[in-house]
Amino acid sequence: MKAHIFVTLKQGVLDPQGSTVQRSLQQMGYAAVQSVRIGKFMEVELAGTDREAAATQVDEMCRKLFVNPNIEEYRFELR
Amino acid sequence: MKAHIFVTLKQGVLDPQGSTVQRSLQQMGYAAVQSVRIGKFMEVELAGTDREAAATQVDEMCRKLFVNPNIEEYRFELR
Amino acid sequence: MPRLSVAVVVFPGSNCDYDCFWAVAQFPQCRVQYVWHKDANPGRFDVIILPGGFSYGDYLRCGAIARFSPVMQAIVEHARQGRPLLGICNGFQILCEAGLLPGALYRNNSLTFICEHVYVRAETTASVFTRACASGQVLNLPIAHGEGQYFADDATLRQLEDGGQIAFRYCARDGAASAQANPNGSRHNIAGIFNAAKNVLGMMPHPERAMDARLGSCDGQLIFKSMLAAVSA
Amino acid sequence: MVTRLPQDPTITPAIIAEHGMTADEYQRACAILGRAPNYTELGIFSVMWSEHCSYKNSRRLLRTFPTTGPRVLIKAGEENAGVLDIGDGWAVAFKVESHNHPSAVEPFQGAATGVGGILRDIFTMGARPVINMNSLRFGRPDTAAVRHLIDGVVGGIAHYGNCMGIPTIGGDVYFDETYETNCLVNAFSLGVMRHEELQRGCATGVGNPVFYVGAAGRDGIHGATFASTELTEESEAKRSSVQVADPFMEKLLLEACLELYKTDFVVGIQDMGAAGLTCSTCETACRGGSGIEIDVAKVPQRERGMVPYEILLSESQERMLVIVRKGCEADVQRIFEKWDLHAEQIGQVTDDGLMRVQWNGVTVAEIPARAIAEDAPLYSPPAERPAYLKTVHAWRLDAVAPPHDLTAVLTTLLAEPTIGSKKMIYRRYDHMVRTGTVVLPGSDAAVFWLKDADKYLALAADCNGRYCYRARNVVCSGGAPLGLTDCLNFGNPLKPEIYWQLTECIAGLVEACNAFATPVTGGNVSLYNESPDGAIDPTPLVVMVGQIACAAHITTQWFKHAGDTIVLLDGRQDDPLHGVGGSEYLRRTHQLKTGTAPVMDLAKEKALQDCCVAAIRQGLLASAHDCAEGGLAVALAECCFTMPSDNVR
Repeated sequence: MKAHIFVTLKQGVLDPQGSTVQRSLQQMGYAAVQSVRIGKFMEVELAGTDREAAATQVDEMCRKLFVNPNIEEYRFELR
Repeated sequence: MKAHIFVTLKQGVLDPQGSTVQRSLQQMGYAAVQSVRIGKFMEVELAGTDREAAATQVDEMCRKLFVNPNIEEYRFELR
Repeated sequence: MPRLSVAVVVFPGSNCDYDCFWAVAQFPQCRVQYVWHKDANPGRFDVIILPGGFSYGDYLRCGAIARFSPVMQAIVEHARQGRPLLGICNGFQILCEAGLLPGALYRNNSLTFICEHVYVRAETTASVFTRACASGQVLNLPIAHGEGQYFADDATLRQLEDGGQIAFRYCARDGAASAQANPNGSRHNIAGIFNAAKNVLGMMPHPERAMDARLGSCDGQLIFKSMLAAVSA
Repeated sequence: MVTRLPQDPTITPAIIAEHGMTADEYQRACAILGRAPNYTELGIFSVMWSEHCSYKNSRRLLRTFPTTGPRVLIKAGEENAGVLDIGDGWAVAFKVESHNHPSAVEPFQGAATGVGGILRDIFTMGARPVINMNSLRFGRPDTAAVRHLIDGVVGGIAHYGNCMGIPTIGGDVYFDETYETNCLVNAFSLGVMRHEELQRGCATGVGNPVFYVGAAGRDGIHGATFASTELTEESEAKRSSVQVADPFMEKLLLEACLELYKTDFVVGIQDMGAAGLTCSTCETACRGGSGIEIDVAKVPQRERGMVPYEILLSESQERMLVIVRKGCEADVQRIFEKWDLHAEQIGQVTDDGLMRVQWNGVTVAEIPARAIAEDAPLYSPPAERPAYLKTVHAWRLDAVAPPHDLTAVLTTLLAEPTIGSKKMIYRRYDHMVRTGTVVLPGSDAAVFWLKDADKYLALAADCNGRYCYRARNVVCSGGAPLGLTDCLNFGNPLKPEIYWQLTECIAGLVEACNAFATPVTGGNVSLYNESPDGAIDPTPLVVMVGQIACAAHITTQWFKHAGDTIVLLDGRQDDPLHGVGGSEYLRRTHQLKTGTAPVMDLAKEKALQDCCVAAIRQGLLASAHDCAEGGLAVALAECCFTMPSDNVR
């Protein structure tokens, strides 16, 4: 079973990488770009097929390791 | 309109970050974890509603700026 | 006079452990030793130092993985008992990740690694680590980091300011904590903070690299002198 | 008896050519084997006899370098890096290597893996790397493409050095059109050790187990200058020539090896760089005068379904081959496990002089180790004086009007990226870790304090594509040259004018080394540096290592006190072009790359340098600076404004 985890900076936390990329896109002529935020995308492969157990484990991994609650938030999908 | 872009390392390209995180998860007792691959996740906000035009622009941005073609591949969704 | 026991913790990827060891070893009253991160009960120490480096390659987030090392339990206990615990650069990041200090360090707003001498202002002398400084003294200390931008939400920042928990602020040579003097975008120019009890200090500048005139500054000695004087008092 | 694997393609002239081998070279391989090679053996011969590994077009010239001297403990070519004595039982191992082509393809990873590779050459000798430097060449930073290349290369070097905790304390960067599409990334490292900690890359002691540390992947197989036809669709699809650097893994490897060296469990050790496992096995067997037998099925693999051909030629990063004393297997395993590293026994030392490779009970390769490691074909292609030199030497000073506004010329030169401050680059390198950098980047030479040995080293890396001499920088910092390592970056050696350039440059270096009694301790040759419109300018980079007797002799380039007297030591010959030939002034103000370079009278130069060091040792000099690019005016300007205290924010 595969878990797709998305970790992004919380609102209110400045995203230096995102704002730099946004500026360069606008300089490259992509005027339609209004904002860019960059985060982490993780693919975790888990043995077993019990979606219940997998969801709890992935949530635990996020809170314990993948996410720093001061500056980040997360969501995940099981495939 | 929002574009969600996923940039990941190509198969066969070493992912030192993924393998280190995988080992640590296993040491933390998450034996079910078989592999971890870590990539970038980007949220780009675009003015306008023409999905056609947006898709071409986002694809161009990926090829020109977001992705290192030597080692990375990408996919995106328009929301 | 009993010798003071100082531990320098080594994580896989630490690289300033050698420099911290050398800095402490210059004080004859100290007995300094390395402690391996897999050692769950390293014993009692008067002072523990978490050195700079790239623990676990700084993968995921700086210090994110190190905080799960077996030695961390003993470090948390050391702090709980009120003994001095100093986290430098990556060590500061580990202390935040472990919840021993509030807030987080993340990517410099310039997006690049910066290694240079900067000035920082000692905000209070009422602490184990800064009692040998004059109030508001400006220290010349080097920084070397890519993820040194300190962030905390407004409520935490207010608590830090009101509780006198800010140890150092980036400033100009004359002591003014200006935006121009801020190398990485840290909120309130914060370069180092204490916990509430002021026995845990996390700082991004490297005092262990400013112990000898040959290296450009001796201001780092003040921090080690303060710490050792407080412990042996 | 060597068998042919079912999926091995039959060897045809086309496949031989694809492996970069000529028909003669193939015949030579058959003669060594006494039979035709199978496919795996062909792969081994082709990578061991590639230009990159065998130096077949330059080895005869390299042999003319002076490589001996009172301080030389390990000579150039003997081991992975040369080693010099610095007194009181201390020694240093140092070397420079190029990673030009990978960096042009993928700047960040190419440069990072270049640093990783040179570090392994140092700690495989038993030394702890304590100093990194680099020499970079780019096109003009006026285009986004070049700026992206610069950012990637500098970022990769910073990433690897900073993560390893090794200070990058100096180097040089040039910007010239000739490097527009062929950048140069030369990485230097120096390590320090006690004499008794020296390690050798040789397999001795029949029966001693051979350990493989790290894991093999399919990366870099194309990197070994050959292609191969479809083996399995899985391998072809996944094979990528870009190697990803893992400095965190190498830091663990470094600390584990240094811990290993404190024991007597290790008989020999070699890092796996170019040609990976193949090169490390046959070279260690050759040096040990022994044979080696390995089973590649036991090699830890990062990808599924790898065949012997791929495992032997993989250039994955961060791997070592360790020859262990029989009976100490468990002890060695324990040390690597402490550092979370995977060490697997894959074979043992034999005495039949053969490199034998097994795979699931079948022998897939059996080659005389000494022959393949040392008997590569050597060539001396024809050399011919380049036509352009006629016009260069015919150039006269009066071909250009003397400048009317000298100040404008000076400011343009100071604004030149090649001459201007490199702070925005070295600021990204941690140049202070290990608390030994007593002269920070920005002066003539970097000076590093080896605290444990209480000794001072002065190091300078430089090469002006038009002419170069490095001893001066070391001397200006108060040091006396000990030895040098070089990286010769040239075009295609099969072009007569390029081979002439290589021959002349080496002859010049030999003459200078002899005049200064400074041995060459090793280095690297990078050929085929070409762009669509021809070869790069000849770029023989030299990194000079010197020793400063005591802290009091450390001298920097900036003026110290108002009222001091300024003296010019001038050893130049009577040069009709007054040093303007091939100068940066001519290049930037008149867009001319011409005029004979100043002729150096080596005896005078030696006298000049001895005079400078003597003055420093008698405490007469407050500062010393060498006149290089931009000449006297730029040198004086630099003496005025490079004082570091201005650098603090």
